This record gives sequence, C-alpha cells and structure tokens, in this order.
Amino acid sequence: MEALVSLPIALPLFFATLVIVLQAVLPRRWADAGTIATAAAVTGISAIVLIQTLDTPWVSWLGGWTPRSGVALGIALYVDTFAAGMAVLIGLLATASLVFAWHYFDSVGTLFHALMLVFIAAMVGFCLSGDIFTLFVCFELMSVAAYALTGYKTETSALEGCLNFAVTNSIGAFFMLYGIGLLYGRTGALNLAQIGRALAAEPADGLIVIAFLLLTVGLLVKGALIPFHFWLADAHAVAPAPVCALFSGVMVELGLYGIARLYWTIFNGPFETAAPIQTILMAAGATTAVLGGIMCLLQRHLKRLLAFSTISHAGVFLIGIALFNPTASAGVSIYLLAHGLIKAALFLGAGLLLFRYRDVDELSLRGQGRQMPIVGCVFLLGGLGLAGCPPFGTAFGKALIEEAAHQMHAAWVPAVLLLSSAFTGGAVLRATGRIFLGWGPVEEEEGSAPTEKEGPETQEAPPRIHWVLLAPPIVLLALALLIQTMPDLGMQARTAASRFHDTAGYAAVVLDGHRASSIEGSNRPPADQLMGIVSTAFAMALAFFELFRHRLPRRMDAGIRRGLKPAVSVLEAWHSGMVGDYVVWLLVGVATLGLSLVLG
Amino acid sequence: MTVIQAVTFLLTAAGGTAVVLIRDPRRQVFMLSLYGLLLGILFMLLAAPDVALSVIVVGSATPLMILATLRIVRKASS
Amino acid sequence: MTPTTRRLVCFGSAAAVGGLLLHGLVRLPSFGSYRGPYGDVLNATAVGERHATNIPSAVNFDYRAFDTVGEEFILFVAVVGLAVLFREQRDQSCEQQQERRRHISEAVQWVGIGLFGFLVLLGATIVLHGHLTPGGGFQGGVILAMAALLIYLLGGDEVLERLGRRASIETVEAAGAGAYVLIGLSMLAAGGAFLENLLPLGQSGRLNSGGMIVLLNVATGVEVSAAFALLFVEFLEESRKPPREPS
Amino acid sequence: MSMLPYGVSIWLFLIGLYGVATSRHLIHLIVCLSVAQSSTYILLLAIGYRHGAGPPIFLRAPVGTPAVDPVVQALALTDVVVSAAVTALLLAVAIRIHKRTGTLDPQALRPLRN
Repeated sequence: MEALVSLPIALPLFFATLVIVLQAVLPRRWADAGTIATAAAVTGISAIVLIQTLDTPWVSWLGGWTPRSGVALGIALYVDTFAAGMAVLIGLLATASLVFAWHYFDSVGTLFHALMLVFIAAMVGFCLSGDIFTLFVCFELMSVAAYALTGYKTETSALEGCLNFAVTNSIGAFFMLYGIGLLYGRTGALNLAQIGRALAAEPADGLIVIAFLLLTVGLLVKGALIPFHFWLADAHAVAPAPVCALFSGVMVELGLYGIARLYWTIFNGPFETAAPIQTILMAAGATTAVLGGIMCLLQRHLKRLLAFSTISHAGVFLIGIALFNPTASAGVSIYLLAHGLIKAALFLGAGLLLFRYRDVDELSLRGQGRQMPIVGCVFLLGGLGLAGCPPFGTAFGKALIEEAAHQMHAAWVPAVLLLSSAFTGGAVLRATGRIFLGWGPVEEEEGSAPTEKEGPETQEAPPRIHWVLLAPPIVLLALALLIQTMPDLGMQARTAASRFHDTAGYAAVVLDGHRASSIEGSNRPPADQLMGIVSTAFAMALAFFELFRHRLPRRMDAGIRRGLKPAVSVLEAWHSGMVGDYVVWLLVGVATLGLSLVLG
Repeated sequence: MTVIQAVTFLLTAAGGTAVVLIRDPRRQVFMLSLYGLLLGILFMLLAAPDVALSVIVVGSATPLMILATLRIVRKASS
Repeated sequence: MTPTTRRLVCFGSAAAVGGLLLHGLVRLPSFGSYRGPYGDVLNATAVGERHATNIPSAVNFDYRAFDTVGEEFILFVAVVGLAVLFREQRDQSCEQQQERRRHISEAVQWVGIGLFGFLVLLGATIVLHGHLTPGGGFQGGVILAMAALLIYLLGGDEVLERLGRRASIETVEAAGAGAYVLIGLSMLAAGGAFLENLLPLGQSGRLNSGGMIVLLNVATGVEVSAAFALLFVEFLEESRKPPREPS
Repeated sequence: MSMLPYGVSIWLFLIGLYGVATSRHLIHLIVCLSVAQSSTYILLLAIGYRHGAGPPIFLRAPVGTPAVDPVVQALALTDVVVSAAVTALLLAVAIRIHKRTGTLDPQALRPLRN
C-alpha cells in the first residue's frame, strides 16, 4: 500500500512523455482530457493517501532499499498530513488550471501539457521527499519546467521574465547544493532523518549554521522573500494565467514548506535555542509582509498586483513558520491552503479579463467589467478572502497564528498580519471596484505612465465566456469558503503540526520503522476570528480611500501624493527588471542573513 | 594532497576565472572548452572517472551550442 | 543601479558570502579524509548485492534511481522548452533546407563515415557497459548525439529528413524518458517498490549483469542521445533561418 | 593546504556570480552561470575524496580496496546534466531575446516594469 505514494509522481511523468510520443496522432482534445484526467488522478490518489495518513505517516523506500542499522541506502518518500495536504492542493490547482486552459488557449500543441504534467510531478515529489538531494532534484525539475512555462508566450517581456526567473532560481539552487554538500561532508548522509539524528548529538557549530543559511536561502528564493523576490513579479506578469495560478497558489509556498520541513527534520536538534534564527526569520517575514503589501497597492497591472500579494503572504507564512509553535504551524497550513485556492481563483479571474479584453491594466479597464458580473464576484470574493474575512479559511488560519503569537508574547505579529491582509485585500477590492463598478476617477494623471500591453494569450477573443472557463475559479473559491466546515479541522491541523514538529518521532518512523506514536491534538474550540473582520474592514476602507481619494480637498490629495512620492519611486526603481541587479540583491540578502546568523 | 592535484586545482581556478573575465563570448567559448578539459583532468585525479567523462562530453557539447548561438546572433546583427 | 555601484555592492557582498561559506567549509573534515558512512556502505555491498562493478552507476540507476528520473526529466523539459521557444518558426524552416546543400569531397565523406562509425560504437559501448566501467547512459548518449551531429554536418541531413526530422527525434526522446518511468512502474506492478531492481542479476563483471541497471542505462542512453541530437539540430536549424522577426 | 579544494570551489562560485551580476552580454552571462555551477561539482567531489583511494569501481580491484565516495559522484553527475539542460534552455531564450530586440546586453533591454 505504501508503495502507491510514488504514483502521483510517476504517473504525470509517464503521461508527459506519452503526450509527446503521441503528439502527431493524438487529437488535441484527447490530450487535454488525458492531461486533466492525470491531474485529477493525482488529486484523488493524494486525497486517499491524506485520509490514510491522518493517524500514521507512511514511509515508502523507493527501489525497496530499507535502511540498515540506521543507514539509509535509498530514497525515502515520507507522507504525513502536511505533505499529503500539499499534494492535494497541487492536484486541485493543477486540475482547475488545466480545465481552465482547455478553452483558454486556442492553439497549443501538446508541449504545454507535457510541461504542466512534469511541473505537477516535480512539485508532488518535492512535498513527499524524505531525502535532501531528491528534494534538490525536484526543486530543479520544478524550476526548469516553470522557466519553460514562463517563456511560453515568447514575447519580449515573457522572455525577460523567464531569464530573470531562471538565473535567480538557478543561483538559489547552487546555494542549496552547497548546503547539501556541507551536511553530507559532516554526516555522510542524505536522508533527512539520518542527518537529523547525526546532528542532534552535537550543538550547532559554524558548519550547521552555514548549512542552514544556504539551504534556507535557496528555498527563500523560491519562496520569494524580500530581497530574493524580484523574479516573482516579472515571471507572474508574463506567464499564462493558468500557470500563474500554480506558481502563486502553490509553487512559491513549497519553498516555505521546504524550510519548515528541513528545520523540523534536521536543524531542530542542534538549534535547541532557536532564538537568533527565530528573530531573523521573523524579521525577514515581517519586512516582506509589509513591503510586499505596499508594492501590491502600488500596482496597476493586475497580474503584478496579485504577484506582490503573494510575496506579502509569503512573508506572513514565514512569520508563522518561524514562531516554531505547533499552533502557528497549524495556522500556516490552513492559511496556505485557503490562500492557494483564493489566489489561483484570482489569477484565473485575471486570465478571464485578459481573455475578453486582452488587457489586465486596472486603469484602462475601468468600468469595462460591468458586463462580466460573475468575474466581478470572483474578484470581490477573492479580495475578501485575501483580507481574511470569515468564513474564508484564511481567517481561521490567521486566527491560529495570532493565538500562537499571543502565547509567545509576540504582540507585533497580529499587527503585521493585519497590514498584509489589509494591503493585499484592499488592492484587489480597489481593482474590483474600478474594473467592475467603474468607481474611481476617470483619468488619473499618472495614467500617462508607460504600460506594457499584455499580449493576447489567445488568438481571437470570442464575445462570450464559456462556462468551462468560469467553473474553475468558482469551484476554487467555494472550496476556500467551505474549508472551515470540515469536521475537526482545527484539531486535525494541530495534531498534524505536532507530528510535523516531532523530530525524534520522524527519525524513528523513517529509520527504525516504528509506527508513529499517536499524538493527541488539543481539541480547543476554533480560534476567535474577530481579527479577520477587523482586517476586512481595513481592506475595504483602504480600497474606498484609494478609489475616492480624488474627492478629498485637492490640497490634501496632492499632499498625500507628494508625501508618498519619494518612497514610491525608490520602491519602483528598486524593481529595475535587470538580472544583474537581482543577482546583486540576492548576494546582499545572503550576506545580511548570514552575518546576522553568525554574529547574532 | 599530491602536487599534481594541487597544481590542477589552481589551474582550474585560473581557468574558471579566465572564462568569466573574457567578456567577448567568441573568445570565451574556447576558454570554456579548455576549462571543461581542466575539470575533466581534475576529476580524474579525484578518482571520479564517471564525472570526468561527463564533464568532458558536456564540455564539448555546450560550446557547440554556444557557437551555433553566436552564429545566429552574428547573422542577425549583420 | 549604475554599473559602478553594482560592481562595488557586488564585491562587498560577494566577499561577505565568501567569508560565510569559508566559515562553514573550514569545519568539514579536511580534504582527503572522507568518513562515510553512506558511500562506504555502498562500496562494500553494491557488488555483492547488485552485481554491478561501477558503483556510481549502481547509485544512479539502482540505489538512487529516482534522482535519475528527475535528471532525465530536467533534460526532457529543457528540450520541450526549447521546442516551445522555437515553435513559431518551425514550419518556415523546411524550404530553406535545400539551398544550402554543401558540396563535400568524397575523401572527407569517407573519413566522416569512419568517424561516425567509431562514435556510434564508442557511445553504444559506454552506454552498455555503464554498470561495469566508467560511463553510462548519459555519457554514451551525448557521444551518440555527436555521431548524429556529424552526419548532419556531412550533409547527410537527408537522412534526418527522411526520419521525419524533429518530430521523430522528439518521439524517441520522450520514449526513452517514458521507458525509464515505465520500467520503474512495472517493478511496482510486479509487487516491488517503484524502481526496485527485481530482474535477475547475472554474474558480476559480465555484460548481462546488474538486472534493471542495464535497462535503465539503455533508456537513459536513448533519451539523452535524442535530447542532445535535438538540441544540436534546433540550434543549427535556427542559424539557417531568416535573421530578424518583427517584435 | 587541505583547504585548497574548498577555497577553489568558493572562488569559482563567487567569480561566476560576479560575472553574472556584471555581465553585459547574455551569452557571457549564461556561461558565467555554468562556471558558478561547476564550483558545486568540485565541492562535492572534494568532500567525497579520500587520500590514496582509488575510484569506486571494482571490476579489477577487489571489493574492499580503499575507494572514494561513490555517492557524491552520482550527485555530481546529476548536477552536470542539470547544468547542461539549463544552459541549453537559456541559450534558446537568449536567441529569442536577440531576435525580438536586436540586443543581448541585459542592461540595454527595456526594463520590465509595471
């Protein structure tokens, strides 16, 4: 039974080769259907595995190489609730994106299908891997597939986005490999559990700190933390909308998942006192959450706007992870799930605007969306979801993180979460008001800023939007709304988080073949979601303020604008779009993080 | 460490540096294939014939692609 | 950033990063004193248990065969990505072919054919002996691709043309990658784990030993040779196309 | 002296990144990226090396002969393939960028903005 967990990885890979082998004879619709069926199968198998592993995690030794006297010979796949949950999210978003792509692209060959299938398999492999080098290989595979998908439209901006993405992420991967080398040189092991056990005996020295730094940096590049985030906005602005849904909904989050997984399997032992690491990661998270939120508000290109909202949320997730507290991790898991569903729905919504108007510029689309009320609802609900409005799952996840922060006397955390929700939710709500209701001033003076028209992703925009295009975002939003109705959600998440944090238990399950001891999650009542309502109110207020700022007395409006201008132009100049700058910022980020880790 | 190993390590470092510092891609390609060869020798000395063979075959395949690229670019510019 | 600022900031932060890397690396066992255990366990057991004498191959195609799946598909995706990037001009290129039929003297052709034969034999040998001696599917595959390139350069691209050109190379490439996964899946179907080596292992040192390792090496060889052949062809074809396109 | 291999690896890594950051030609940039990547092969193989040991191949040498670590070699092999694949993909991107814009200077490319 355990051996089946390799199927969600092997099946998409096999079908990816099949659609290429049969590309000459296979009608397009068959390729579509086969691809969607494969993605659905990944979702289904992952869901079954998720249910089966709620109580006891599964370990599957690929190649049948079970460990001998504590030495892992082969590669382990390890599935616990979080790993399987991520796999389900990947499957769901992939299925939705592929269904959407069915009618979205007019003329794609089977190349797109092959890329998507490999991308799915790589992401699932990343979640399930219990081996640090396999983690790296899946990271690279997912990245290379993502580069190709980013450049899919082969326009100048798409090519540049692809280049920036590929160069920065490759460098991140080199850092990761350096970290792997350090750990291997010290422990002679690649299996996470074995490394963790070997390191647990000794206190953290320089090597372990640097290995942690390098692995974290590699994953933070994928996780788009400031200042490693530059590639994300460029790539999201240009990649096809269904691809963006996967990038933002789950790929970026996988970087953060990887950090949490590595911390709790390897570094938790040597870092008994996690204080400096915690401070540094939380500071990085808070900076990203706030700056990302501000950048999000400054955008008028919808896909870039959504991209910065993802950056801001990545910061929030990192804060939650770095609280190193089971309740916080439970909160992050639910928040991440809900955010993935909502963000994917919003990107598909942006894709619909692009499909209809060949444009995703908020200002030039003003009022145009009146004929698309359903898409408007998608944006409205998505904005509310990002703002953390109950009963969206985001509210629940946030409440859990806040509860944990309260326990740990980190009173500033709720404030940062509030800002992130308000900024990102407010930005989407503002765009909703402007595009679908025609609110806001007609012609803004900064409207003269050069905008790059997004090229069409489709040949001829048909007048009507097929229901198949509308179904995926609606279903995703419905799921995000319904998460909270799952029975015992809070308890299950807390139990899963406790197991995720149990370093010694992980090693015993993987290396000694012990059955996991049952962990009783506390069955406390659902957390108080009042803050969700507060942040939603803030987001709405912010959206209204942005839309109706021009009704303020002229001097006040101009004063606000003048006051913000220097900061805004610094932020915009920072995102220069030049790959050399991005690499330099990456180095600066590594140096800063590293020096504060080593000296702090 | 044997003297030969030390010398090869230093030569590899110098070769890599030269690849980076030669900013004209047409001349850089030749340095790159030399660098591939140096890596191959180094890996032989590190008792890794498998890796040595790989870097040598890749070290001759990649420059071919780069040369083709340069030809495409040159034709387009002229 | 201006070029000068960039250079300065780059120097500063690179120096810091170098210091950090050194801070970690000095705490490794000193060069030349690898301590194991992973590699030592495999060195001691792989020949006995897998009848393969080239241990890195045994690692790549048996103990850690799953990593090689990832590696195969990275190459696969890169080739598909290349096809995506060059797809718009695929149709135009065919007519352009005829004009550039170079004339190559007979002597050169004979030398070329001799070299071709040598490369094919060499590549095939390296692929098939991957479990015994240095080399394997990847290294041999690249050499086979170079043989294909040689034929192409000798003006024998009619050969490639008759094969249906790219589409068929693409098919071969995908089939190689697919075969790798399929071998793994069939082990799963036979009751083992994914990529478990359930085939008869033969006698150490013989060509037909190592069980699944040989098959995986061949699948890799097929995939890699087709992938690299395709990369060469794509780049060379691209250099024959009209130079500019409207942006 | 025993630090020389690690030093060489760090040097190549940093010089490669320096080249990427300051490059004025995309093809140069891509090659620099592959130099940075080659530093990781050196690191891996240096970590698995053992003085006086032979290659981990036991066709003639009997099992039990001192040999270097085969695992890092397998990892380095994977890494070499990754490098070749990424280089090929990036070269294709560079070709397309040149066809669209007529330049290969990353600093002359129109910045991707809003």
